[in-house]
Amino acid sequence: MSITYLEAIREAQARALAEDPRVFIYGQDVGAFGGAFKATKDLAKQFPGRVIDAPISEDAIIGLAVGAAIEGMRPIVEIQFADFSTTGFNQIVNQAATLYWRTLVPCPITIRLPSGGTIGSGAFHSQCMESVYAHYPGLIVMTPATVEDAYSMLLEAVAIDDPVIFCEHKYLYYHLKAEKLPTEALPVGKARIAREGRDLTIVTYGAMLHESLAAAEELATEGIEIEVVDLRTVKPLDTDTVLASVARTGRLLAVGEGWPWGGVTAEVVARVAAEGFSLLDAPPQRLNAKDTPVPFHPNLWGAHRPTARSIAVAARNLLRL
Amino acid sequence: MSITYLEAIREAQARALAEDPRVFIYGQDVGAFGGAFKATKDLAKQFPGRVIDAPISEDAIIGLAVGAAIEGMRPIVEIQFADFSTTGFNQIVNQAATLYWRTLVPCPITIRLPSGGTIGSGAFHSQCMESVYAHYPGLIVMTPATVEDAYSMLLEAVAIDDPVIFCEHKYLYYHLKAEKLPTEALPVGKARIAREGRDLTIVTYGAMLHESLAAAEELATEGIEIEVVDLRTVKPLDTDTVLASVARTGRLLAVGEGWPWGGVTAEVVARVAAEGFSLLDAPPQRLNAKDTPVPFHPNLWGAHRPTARSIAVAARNLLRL
Amino acid sequence: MIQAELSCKPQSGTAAARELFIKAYRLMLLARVLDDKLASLYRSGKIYGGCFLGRGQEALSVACGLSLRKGDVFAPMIRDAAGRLAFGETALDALRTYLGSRLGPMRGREGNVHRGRPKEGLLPMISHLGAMISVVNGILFARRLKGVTGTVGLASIGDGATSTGSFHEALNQAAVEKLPLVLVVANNQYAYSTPNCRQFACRSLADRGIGYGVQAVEVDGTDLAACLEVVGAAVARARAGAGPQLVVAQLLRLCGHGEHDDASYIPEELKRSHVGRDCLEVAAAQLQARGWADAETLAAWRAEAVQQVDDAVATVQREPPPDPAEEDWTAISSRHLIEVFPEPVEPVRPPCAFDLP
Amino acid sequence: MIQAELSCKPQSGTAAARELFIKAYRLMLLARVLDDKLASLYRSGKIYGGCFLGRGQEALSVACGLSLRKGDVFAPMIRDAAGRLAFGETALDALRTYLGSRLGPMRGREGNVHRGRPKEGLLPMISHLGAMISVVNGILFARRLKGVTGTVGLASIGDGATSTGSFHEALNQAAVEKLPLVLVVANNQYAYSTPNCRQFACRSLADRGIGYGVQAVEVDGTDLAACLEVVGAAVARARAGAGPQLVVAQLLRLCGHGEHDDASYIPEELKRSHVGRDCLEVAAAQLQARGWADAETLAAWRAEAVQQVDDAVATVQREPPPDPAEEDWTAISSRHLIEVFPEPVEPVRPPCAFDLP
Ligand SMILES: Cc1ncc(C[n+]2csc(CCOP(=O)(O)OP(=O)(O)O)c2C)c(N)n1
Ligand SMILES: Cc1ncc(C[n+]2csc(CCOP(=O)(O)OP(=O)(O)O)c2C)c(N)n1
Ligand SMILES: [Mg+2]
Ligand SMILES: [Mg+2]
Repeated sequence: MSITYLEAIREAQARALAEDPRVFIYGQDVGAFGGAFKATKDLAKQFPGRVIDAPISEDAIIGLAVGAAIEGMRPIVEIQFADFSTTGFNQIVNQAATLYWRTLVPCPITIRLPSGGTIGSGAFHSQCMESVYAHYPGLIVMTPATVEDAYSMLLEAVAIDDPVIFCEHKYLYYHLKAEKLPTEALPVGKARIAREGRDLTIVTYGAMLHESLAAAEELATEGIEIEVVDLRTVKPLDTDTVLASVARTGRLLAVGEGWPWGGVTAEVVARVAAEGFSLLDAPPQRLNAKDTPVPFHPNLWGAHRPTARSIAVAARNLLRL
Repeated sequence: MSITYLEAIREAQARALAEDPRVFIYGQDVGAFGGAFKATKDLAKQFPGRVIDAPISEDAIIGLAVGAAIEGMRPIVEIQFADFSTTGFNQIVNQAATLYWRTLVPCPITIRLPSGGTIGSGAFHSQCMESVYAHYPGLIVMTPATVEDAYSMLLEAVAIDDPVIFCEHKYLYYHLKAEKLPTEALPVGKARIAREGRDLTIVTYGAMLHESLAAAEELATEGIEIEVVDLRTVKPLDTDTVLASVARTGRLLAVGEGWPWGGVTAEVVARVAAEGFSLLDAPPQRLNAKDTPVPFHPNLWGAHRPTARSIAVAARNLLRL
Repeated sequence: MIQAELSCKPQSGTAAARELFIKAYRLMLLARVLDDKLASLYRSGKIYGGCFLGRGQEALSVACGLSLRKGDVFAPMIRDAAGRLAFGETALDALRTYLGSRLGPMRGREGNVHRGRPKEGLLPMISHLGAMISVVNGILFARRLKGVTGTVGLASIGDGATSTGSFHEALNQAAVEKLPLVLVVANNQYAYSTPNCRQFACRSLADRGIGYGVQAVEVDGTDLAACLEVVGAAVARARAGAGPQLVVAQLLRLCGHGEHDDASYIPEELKRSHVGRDCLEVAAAQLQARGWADAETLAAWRAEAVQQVDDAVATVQREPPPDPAEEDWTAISSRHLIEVFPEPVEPVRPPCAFDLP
Repeated sequence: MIQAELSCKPQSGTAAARELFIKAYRLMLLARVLDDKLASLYRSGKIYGGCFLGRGQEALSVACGLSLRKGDVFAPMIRDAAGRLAFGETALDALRTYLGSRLGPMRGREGNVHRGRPKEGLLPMISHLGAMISVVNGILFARRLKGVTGTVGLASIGDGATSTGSFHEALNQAAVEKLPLVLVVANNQYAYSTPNCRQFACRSLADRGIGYGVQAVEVDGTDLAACLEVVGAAVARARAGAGPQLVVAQLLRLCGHGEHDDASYIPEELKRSHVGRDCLEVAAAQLQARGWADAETLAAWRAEAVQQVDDAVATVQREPPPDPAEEDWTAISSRHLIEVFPEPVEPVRPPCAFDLP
């Protein structure tokens, strides 16, 4: 048996629905149709009345989820593409994220955002919004990069009493496969050493984990040993694991698929510079997408986002500093 | 004669309207009423038909401005409080910010966001959104900290062919006064050395400039000379001026009123760490607001955001590193 | 659309109607006295931030609060002092929030009208207009999933808020889900300074109803009896399963948008028109006309209300403000996931032998 | 609401009506042929990303494009191949965008339906549903400020998009400003897989009109003559200064949401109903019935359309794709404000004497 990243997301939802009567799923086309990506395939049939089609109303979709959470439910919202969460933005950052702080009533909602670039998806079906949401107090932001994490972190997201922005990466949906679903997992908020190495630390997450691992493979043939840290959640961000790795390697390259101003890579570099300055043997570096919307054509898209190749170049350059 | 920061904003708009027939102002209560803060006082009378009340429809307000820009106008939009730009978020980041890149038709709109904390304003009338907007390609983000900049940068904002997010700080509206309006100004995108000093560089902007200057005054009495850099625009961010200052002082403290995850301070620290690593004599540090919504009560608010006092403490600590 | 006039009239003769009317009047009075007190506290600089009153809107607001039962959900907006009291909020909660008492429901974190107790069905508003309606939908939706029946949710909004996308999405959502939502629009003719004619172009906001498949009624918001009747009937219909209900009331706010605003943009003529009647005075006159209260009784009721508010103010003014040192500085409830950001801490200077006396 | 049937009938006898009908039919046919070609390119893997067709919606769409003049504004959505052609977009523009030619209007930056030429009045959509309507308002608003008169803007949307806050805010805005906006809703019964009954609860989306103070009409979207008449009349009313117009058409998309979707959620019964009629076939039958074209003519027209599309495909397939090295990597036009972010550049290895041959 083998299971894809997308199937893991479906299985996690099936299990959450089966184990907890407070869970329901709400989003466009999630019902009989099974969702634009089939992440809720057959769930409406298996759990009648608990997997519900929503109108094209992202603001009201999030609002409804918050209300249901106040009433003790644990809704999972599927936004059809992360990019469309902008029209539900206000309810996410000002309603859901502030509820607990204002009232001490927790807001256990999970907002699934199919994120990131895929071939030919263009400016409005490719966005990475984790950095925007992580800026706001009151939100947990998860960015699973493996089949196992897609499964276990989604279950954790539903179990957590706070709003979770679950940035599942569309590029990994079908590409990534595992033998079986995990039975245990790292705690939420802990980063993972995805590959050990002594020469340089790459800190990354999501689809960029796999580009980074490929870069590390390539560099290994040159005798360069890269350590790759998979952040898993970007908020909270596991500074300790990052610092421990930089302590071993002395060099940091933060890689993200998002835009270059601010965001996860800036936060990672700023933390290491502030808290691990003496661990660094060279200036910490960043690699992000270019500062334009995500282009449609694969020729442009391939140059817009970091790839194994550009990561390897950046790592080699950093090793020369 | 003396002129406040708020009056400077009004005067800049009056001048823009007078000099350029393509300029108009659109926003809630901006017409006969003159705006919630009176930033458009008397303008509807002086410029009949060009200062127009909008319905409570932030999405449509921005959309209309983009359309007008396509048609060759140069709209100024007043959002009543920066916090309410979340309901126009999609049109800002996906419509306005992408127009030029998609079509090569420029989008010269100015979006005025009355920003930042004031006493008793609470979670939804105090927000700093510059870091969120600066993350998006296609936007210029200005954060004027002085009366002179409020005036000259707003005129520049209207003149620029790209969408400008103009984060005017409400705390400075009445507090800050100047003798007269400026006749010349630094170019857009250039930071300013607001105070010279040899011991430590504080990089900041907006209302925090004044807290930082006060901290510098206090530290001066202890013989500590702080250099204070006012970023003026946070995107583009003038790395050169920041690096030049850090080259002189060897120490960096980035201060922002926004939330601590990501944002301007992370970007500043990450750039200096990456590009000016060897200039640093100590780990670069950051000081931001706490990671909660902005509290209502002055006791809490005063502890939530950085103040002259906490900035001075952070600077002293950094000087000991 | 059914005009208030067309809907079944209150049976003004019955004892129950009399009792309800008196109860409503006294709550309106209490709200007005509370508002007056807030205004005076604001003028004397005792209130941080803004101060938002419901003067002139008490009849509609109280009808909202009184039409609801324990277990129902109420999402008031900024002019609902009366409705809140009717729904069970105390004057203490209002004053503690306005004055920033640590003991209030918002504990100094939020102020003025941003207060509530979600677990008691009273939702604290966020400022973004229209945003609370879908939250009410969510509670009602969850109850249906849980099999809880017979409760309704009432959301209050202003004419200006009907222009928000949130209003539209939420009302449509309620209609699609056939939720027991009652959406009450207080059309006070202005959104801050913006008159209706710059806000919408339909004859009446009640005309929105048909486009959602939602029953809509209009009511004279200056007439307490009509408000009780029309809002009560809408709530009853929602409770009976007839789906969402829209109520649009015509009235005028008899104050500024906030107490910083003199509302000079409201023309005198409009103030003198039917819509500018003070619903509290109208109700008082009706009480007297019906022989349900005389001038003396009215004065006694007012004195009682003043006493109640004064007592509450005195209590709250002795209460401690929030203490930043004791504040739990987190926005999330999962303690193990709280991020600790570096904070500048003044180093405790190590004691030095030479400094000792 | 005026039913299409009630509005003045096309004067089907006149030469002008005949000419218009034939012109419309041939554009519909060209759009259908283009769509068929796109579908086959998609199936053979020649298209990156999605492929969105307008099959079954050509009658309504072409009526939109033909009702507009040069100088008007058109904001099409994903099923408007016919309307685009009618408004003047070339098949080349469509194919260049789908196939990612560097010479297309989007130069490879955007694909498929995200194309347009704003300076020629054809707005390129962003994906967020409902978001283009207020942009059209903005153009119309600016023209009024500039004193330009006599032009209109037409925005096309689907039934699902009516649930967005953007739709509501923009239509209300147009009504308040009395802009010459024509908003055409193609109610194809589904938003992706979601049927009307999960999207709204009113009788007809045309019932929305009254709530905005906007004149609304319904039309049979499978009937070309009706579409030409009703959309044309709405455009004429807007042009004449009657304010915004809402047109709601009933039809069915005769394909999947995108070409990846088999639309198996659409029941056979609905496909066989009136709404499931193929507007192209209906129009062809009418042409024949009226004696305006015989089978041979129809076949010739089709052959011409096929040739035209095939030629365009052949041209585009020889065109260069975008080159990242020549790409201007900036999202802003103010060159002096472009930020340069560090990029990993492969260092040119300095020539070394020992390496020389
Ligand atoms: C989305 C949004 N935009 C703007 C504001 C600023 N604002 C606060 S109250 C108000 C006017 C509200 O008018 P209305 O809904 O008629 O209520 P009223 O004050 O008249 O009771 C405005 C514009 C806001 N709170 N939310
Ligand atoms: C704001 C927003 N939410 C979700 C989507 C994803 N989406 C794209 S098309 C579509 C269905 C649109 O249905 P409708 O408006 O009826 O148009 P149709 O496809 O039927 O022509 C959805 C949900 C989107 N584009 N924008
Ligand atoms: Mg109002
Ligand atoms: Mg549809």
